[in-house]
Amino acid sequence: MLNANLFPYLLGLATFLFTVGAAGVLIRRNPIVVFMCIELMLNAANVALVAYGRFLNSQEGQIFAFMVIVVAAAEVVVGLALITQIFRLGRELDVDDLSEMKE
Amino acid sequence: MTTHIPWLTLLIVIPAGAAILLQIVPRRSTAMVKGLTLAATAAGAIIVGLLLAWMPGNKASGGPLPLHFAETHAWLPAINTSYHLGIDGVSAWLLALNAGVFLLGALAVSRKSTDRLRFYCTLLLLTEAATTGVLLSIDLLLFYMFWEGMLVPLYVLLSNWGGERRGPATLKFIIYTVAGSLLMLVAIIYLYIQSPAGSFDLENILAQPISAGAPLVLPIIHVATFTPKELAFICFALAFAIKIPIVPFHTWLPDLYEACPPAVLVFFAGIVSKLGAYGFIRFGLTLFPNEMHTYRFVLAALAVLSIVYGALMALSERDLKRIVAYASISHLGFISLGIFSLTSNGINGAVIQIINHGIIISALFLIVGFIEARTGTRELGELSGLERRMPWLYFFFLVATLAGLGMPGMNSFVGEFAIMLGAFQLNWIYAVLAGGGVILACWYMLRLHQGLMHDPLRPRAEGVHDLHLGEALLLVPLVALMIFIGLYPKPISDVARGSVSAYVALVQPGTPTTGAR
Amino acid sequence: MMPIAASPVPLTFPGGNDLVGFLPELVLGGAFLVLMLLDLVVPASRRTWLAGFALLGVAAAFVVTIFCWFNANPGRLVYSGSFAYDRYALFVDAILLVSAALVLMISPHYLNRRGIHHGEYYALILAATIGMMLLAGATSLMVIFLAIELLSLALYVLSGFSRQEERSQEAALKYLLLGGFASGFLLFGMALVYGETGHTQLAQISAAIQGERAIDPLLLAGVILLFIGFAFKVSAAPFHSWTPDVYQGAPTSVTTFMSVTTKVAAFAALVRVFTYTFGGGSTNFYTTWEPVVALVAIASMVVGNVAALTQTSVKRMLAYSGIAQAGYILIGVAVGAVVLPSGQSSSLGTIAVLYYLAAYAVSNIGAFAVITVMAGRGEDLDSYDGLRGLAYRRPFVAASMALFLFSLGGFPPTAGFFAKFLVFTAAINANQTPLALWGIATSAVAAFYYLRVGLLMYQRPTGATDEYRWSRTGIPGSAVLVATTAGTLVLGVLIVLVYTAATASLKGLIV
Amino acid sequence: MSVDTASTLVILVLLFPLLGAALNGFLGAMLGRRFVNIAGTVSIFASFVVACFVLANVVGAPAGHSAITIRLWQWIDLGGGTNLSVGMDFTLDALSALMLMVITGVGFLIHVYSVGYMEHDPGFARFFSYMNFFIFSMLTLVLAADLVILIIGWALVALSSYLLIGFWYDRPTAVLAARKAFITQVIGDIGLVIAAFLIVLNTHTLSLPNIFARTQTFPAGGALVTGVCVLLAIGAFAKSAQFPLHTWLPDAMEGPTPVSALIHAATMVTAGVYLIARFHVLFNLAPVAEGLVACIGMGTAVMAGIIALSQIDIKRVIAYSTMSQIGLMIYAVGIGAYSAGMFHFTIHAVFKALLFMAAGNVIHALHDEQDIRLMGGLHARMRWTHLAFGAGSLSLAGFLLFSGWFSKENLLGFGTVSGPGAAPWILYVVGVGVNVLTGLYAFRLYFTVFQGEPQTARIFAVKEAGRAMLVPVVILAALAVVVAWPLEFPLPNTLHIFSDFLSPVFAGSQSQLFHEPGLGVAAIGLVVGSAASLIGIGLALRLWYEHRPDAQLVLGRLPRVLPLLSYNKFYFDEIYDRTLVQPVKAVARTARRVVEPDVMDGWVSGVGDLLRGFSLDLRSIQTGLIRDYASLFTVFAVVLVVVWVFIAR
Repeated sequence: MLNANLFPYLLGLATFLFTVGAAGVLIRRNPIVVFMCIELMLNAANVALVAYGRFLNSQEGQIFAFMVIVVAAAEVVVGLALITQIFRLGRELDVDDLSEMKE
Repeated sequence: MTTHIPWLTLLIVIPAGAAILLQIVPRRSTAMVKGLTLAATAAGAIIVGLLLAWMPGNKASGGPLPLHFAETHAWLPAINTSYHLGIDGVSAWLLALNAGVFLLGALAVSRKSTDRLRFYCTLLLLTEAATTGVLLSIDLLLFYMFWEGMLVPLYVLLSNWGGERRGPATLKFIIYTVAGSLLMLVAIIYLYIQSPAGSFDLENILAQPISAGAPLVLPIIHVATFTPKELAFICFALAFAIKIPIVPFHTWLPDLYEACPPAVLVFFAGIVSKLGAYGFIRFGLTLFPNEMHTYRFVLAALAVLSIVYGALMALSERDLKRIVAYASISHLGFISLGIFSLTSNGINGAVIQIINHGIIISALFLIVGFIEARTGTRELGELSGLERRMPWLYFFFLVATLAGLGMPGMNSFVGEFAIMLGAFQLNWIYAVLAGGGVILACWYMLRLHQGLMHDPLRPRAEGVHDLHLGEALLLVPLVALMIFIGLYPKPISDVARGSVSAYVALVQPGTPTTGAR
Repeated sequence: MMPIAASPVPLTFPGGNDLVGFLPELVLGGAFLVLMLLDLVVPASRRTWLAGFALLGVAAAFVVTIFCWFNANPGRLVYSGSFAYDRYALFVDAILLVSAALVLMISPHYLNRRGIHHGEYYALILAATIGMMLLAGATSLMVIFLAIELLSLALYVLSGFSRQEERSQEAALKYLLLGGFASGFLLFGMALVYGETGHTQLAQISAAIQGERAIDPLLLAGVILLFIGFAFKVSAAPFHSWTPDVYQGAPTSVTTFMSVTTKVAAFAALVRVFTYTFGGGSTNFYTTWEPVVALVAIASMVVGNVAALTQTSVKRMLAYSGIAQAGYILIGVAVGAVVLPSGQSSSLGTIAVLYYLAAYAVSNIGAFAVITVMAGRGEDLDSYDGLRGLAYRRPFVAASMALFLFSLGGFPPTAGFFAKFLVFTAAINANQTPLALWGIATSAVAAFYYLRVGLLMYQRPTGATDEYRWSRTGIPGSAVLVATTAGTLVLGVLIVLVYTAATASLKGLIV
Repeated sequence: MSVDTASTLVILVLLFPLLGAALNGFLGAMLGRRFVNIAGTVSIFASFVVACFVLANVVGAPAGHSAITIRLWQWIDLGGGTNLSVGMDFTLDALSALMLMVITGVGFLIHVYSVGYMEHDPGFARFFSYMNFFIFSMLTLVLAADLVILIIGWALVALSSYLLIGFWYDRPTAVLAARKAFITQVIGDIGLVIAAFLIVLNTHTLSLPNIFARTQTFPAGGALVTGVCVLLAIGAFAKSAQFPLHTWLPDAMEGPTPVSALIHAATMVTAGVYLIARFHVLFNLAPVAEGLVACIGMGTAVMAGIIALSQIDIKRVIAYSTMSQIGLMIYAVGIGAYSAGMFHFTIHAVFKALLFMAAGNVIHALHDEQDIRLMGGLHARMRWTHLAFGAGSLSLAGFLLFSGWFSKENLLGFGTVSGPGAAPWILYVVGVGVNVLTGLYAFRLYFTVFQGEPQTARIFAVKEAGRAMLVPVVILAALAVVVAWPLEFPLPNTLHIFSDFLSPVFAGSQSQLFHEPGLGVAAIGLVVGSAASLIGIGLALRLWYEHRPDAQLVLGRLPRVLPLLSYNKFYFDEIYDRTLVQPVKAVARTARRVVEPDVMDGWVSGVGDLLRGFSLDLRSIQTGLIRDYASLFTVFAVVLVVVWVFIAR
């Protein structure tokens, strides 16, 4: 049995992961890494969901988390496909390079 | 026989229907296009004529403002807005002017072949439908629909035909107008929310007065400002003032009139600018009597400013069209002054003057158009001595000029005399300043007329020929009206007087209503 | 001003009836699967058939929707309260299906000209539509998340559908990365809301909120994050940055589709979640988040309209205009359902939202359809110069385009006018006159850039060789233009039709 | 006389000239010179005949019923009371009958004269159309029984005067003169209009009989009535070329000579006298206004007389003499001697028309030469014209037993006693001085033009004018000698047919300034006045006929400034140009160059630029970089959350 007063730390962890993910998106330039950071954000949310579910004694959190995992997987599929396609077009993998359209 | 047929709806439907019908007329057969357009406008004119004839016999609806031939159908019951049409002594004459100028516009176009004639006629008819709707609507929302919807065909019209600077001028006009009318929209919604009747219908709103509400207090400095109702009034006033236009909201007008082809100006200058004045009478006086009364001196001062400022600009401009445009601003100042005097004299005069100005300005723009078409220039400095070459044009132009400068015996004298009398009742200083405007008017009109017609003939005007019969026929009715109204203005005032006194009674309780006489 | 809860409905779960709950989605789903298979057998030269079939599917779904409309009164929750079977959802479904149908009609010609006519296009369109319809009906945070992701994934691919074109790819990746980033916030918000209320179903969340008086900071944070997620989807400022680039880069037909349908679906959910769930709770909770919505609304109206002033690409201009429109609709969301000082409650705001969505769908699809249909063989019809002189070569197309612009600008007698009018009325009605005034001011600005485009169309063509070569309209194209034109006018004059439908749809709205 | 006869007469008298104007205007060019000549003259003659009927009717009417007012139609009706209500009303009484006679009578002769004068001018049809139209307008003015209608007539005569001054429209000077005249008239009109406002707001009517019947609303001598009278006087001054609105008249000489004779001598310019006489009831209530009018009249008389002394354009000299004579009339009506003023108006119409037409003969004979320094010695070559001109000059100078003598001495006679204090006496002395001046300038003109040596060779080729131009001149010459004899003698209790004829009009009320002089005083005044005229003529004889050095010396001793002022017309044109015209033009220019673009349009474009700048800023934020977008997103997300969770809550 987990200790109830552990909960704040779990939530803190989730927030920390989320922040790290967001920071990564803002900093990193390689689309694949950016992608991983997004996954990190989603999973931070998962942590929160699961933790809440655990402490509220409701399954919904965990079900939700599973769904998120599935969705994340799907997103990765699409994402990687796109990235390879762009790579095929002969652009190097740098999100800052994708700024033909602006203003 | 007048009751069963929805005459007012017909007035809107006929031009709109004709516009749709035009689309199935083959583009090439210009004769049919012209014919259909003329028929539609003429039909409208005839109906208006009948209505004017029937009005004295027709029994007016009860309520604060007596309406004739009223029609009411549910439109969007959920928010209490209805398709409610009706006319009174004032709008009846504006309708007449409206039908007249559009008929004239149709004639004017069918004289010379405009390019893309069918498109042009379609837009002309749509504009007529919209302006007619503005004059007929009693329901505020319906009124706004037409008021703003009018801009759609006008925009296309103005952006398609005219001088090379028409694009920016059109945009300026539309943006200016839209800014004003959107404010009016907010005010309309406010009235709808505030009115105990919870309705957009003017009659219902007037039935139960709207409380002015407590003055709004500025947050930090705690200064009491306007009441919400006053703010609503200001919104309305802005919308109308921009449309008229009253100085300093006028700058769209000269640019637009300069870029606008004369055939369009005939009905644009003829009716559109009058709608602002009409709005002040129909909605300003009825919805905001107290506010109008409170701010009458300010408004009248602005009107006088337009009179004098427009005159000065007309005096210093060199481009014929711009001169006429500023002259028009000055004249519209007179109309506004009459309304803001809040006296029976002033408002009656304003109504008469609205019609006169429609006639005069159309004639002047036609004449300027003829001259430009012949000499290929609009520079006052490049022309002179045309009287020798075109005596008939000279005659028509002379009459129009005299009418334009308020010559006693001509139509505009009637209106300006009554208006100045009203202004004098408000405060003598306004009448005196307006008198100064008259002197300036006579100065710039003579400068225009003599500059073109007199002095030795310039080589540029050597080859010009006098008016064709068709061109003359456009001017004859206008000139005839200028003289006739000057000699016998009674018919106009007889129809308008009753309604006007009703309005005055709203604005200045205690004044004897003279409608009964 | 006291937010009102929608009339609670007795929840019964006789499992069989649940399928009826999303019959339209099922029909469309079936069509989607068959389409995937058909794509394998239909020869490349006959891909237009796929469009036809997809259209059939949509039509069928539409018929089913109509049928459900009469059946779904009063509405009820299905699938253990995670999905709503009510007229509100069906109303939105109808808008979505019509939009999808219109887009499907104009797509084949365009795709052919652009040489990107692949079968999966139609499948993806249907998939996205399904996701949107689900979003419209979703009453559980999970379903909302799933629906959003479903439609987003489809749209990511569609945006990058022109594989050889860098712009398209760039748009897709931008959309994907930023979309994922946003859904991160959305999800975290959901997690917090779930955590603080203990439920993922809106009805129970609403009930939980109603209980408590003081506002839980984490819950509030969650709600705001949730709203931010939605704001991204409806491309409301300041979360709009992706919109212009994606709209510009994506193939025009796709832009047409997503510019309208995403907004419609997202707003449908936004209303359900905020106006009726969070708004359905305690007064002070509504009054706490309402300013956020109002703020974002004002930001969108200002940013969208002002930024559009100086654009030179039609697609970007329309993108910014879309941002502005989102702002106007958000006004409606902010004042969605209120209790007046007089005591009686008014859901004028929500009606305004629904009306606005319908009007926006018609006009915006129309405007984009013109660009899609007119697009030549070479590059997209994107720059303003491409429109110069259109009125002389294609008078009717130009006229309809002008009409759409007028509608987007909010001029009567078009749909756009009444949309704005209702929104402003709702705002003033809810004693939020400043919101209306912001709307007014920005609308005046908007008139400028819409009409400027109009002026270009009415400029005399120079006859120069570099003049843009518009393609022929084609029958489906003209049909779409006629339909949208008619719709714009009808919604502008005979408002009573849509207005009553919208009102009716709110009667049985449940969360 | 019955209403029906009255209306018939009014309609007819107005209709004929209008018909003539329309015919000549629209068809004249087509139908040719002969037709135009006939139509132009006959129409006026016809209305002259009608005028005679009117006169007969008025004279024949039983005492007390000589005045009648008829309404042709209701012009406008805004409800009565302070709200405008005006009828197309006309009145027939002794005054209007007199005016009718003079206008149509003299008018007819001048039309006949014009047939000859314009025989070589291509614009003859236009000319006769305008002339007939003028007669119509003038008749409207004098018949009007409603202030608004009177204003209409008032403005219509201004219009026809404008048209005729600018008749030769390709002469820039003529065009400018026309504009100047018209604008001055409009200034006067504004005066009338505002007077009308004051009247209608106080008496609740604009119909003249009713106004005069309701004078109780005007407290006698009060500010209100004084204001009304001053405003009316402004109108009168503009029309009658009195100081300070006099500068247009000399320029008006740009028009053809018959025009000067008819409009700017005989009829229109004297309308001011008529107006004040017509409104005598009000003026009698406002002594202050009356005094003002009298002073300005006399002042103008002197000023114009001085200017006339040094002008070199034959027509301008006569024009200034007109101004001076009208000054005397205005003075007369100012001091309440209405019938005396009207009498001088009548006689003046005759001899001034005569002078102008005779001068016209000269100008015509010299092919449009108007500079008197280039004339001289014409008496031998233009005998008839010379005799006529002489008769006219004698009449003008008020030589014993010439018509002018009767009217002018009669007029000055009242000056001997009218009014309280010393002011009247000063005015009287000045009036006598005007007599001297009149003699001087009248005969300076006569001697320089007709006597002495021809100044150019052209003179020797001169021929007498043709019959059409001569007959009217001779007729008028005869009249100028004898017309006054049977009408009035400038001594009380003698012959007073004229004033008796007008007495019903003026009997109603009397000015406080007015006193009937006793026989003795009148006699002395008569002697003094006649002597003054003789002195003037004598001086002129010595100066410009005998060219005596002593007289030259007399003039030489005068301060140098006097001839300078006289020659430059007291610099009024320059002053007005500097103080009125140029400033207005400058303001207008500033409005166009500065106010319109920078102020009126400035704020509009200002808003536009502001938005444009903002828009560009927003675009610059849109960098196209995913990471920037994400950062924006994050920043705002954090701000929202933080603000709401930690502050707003």
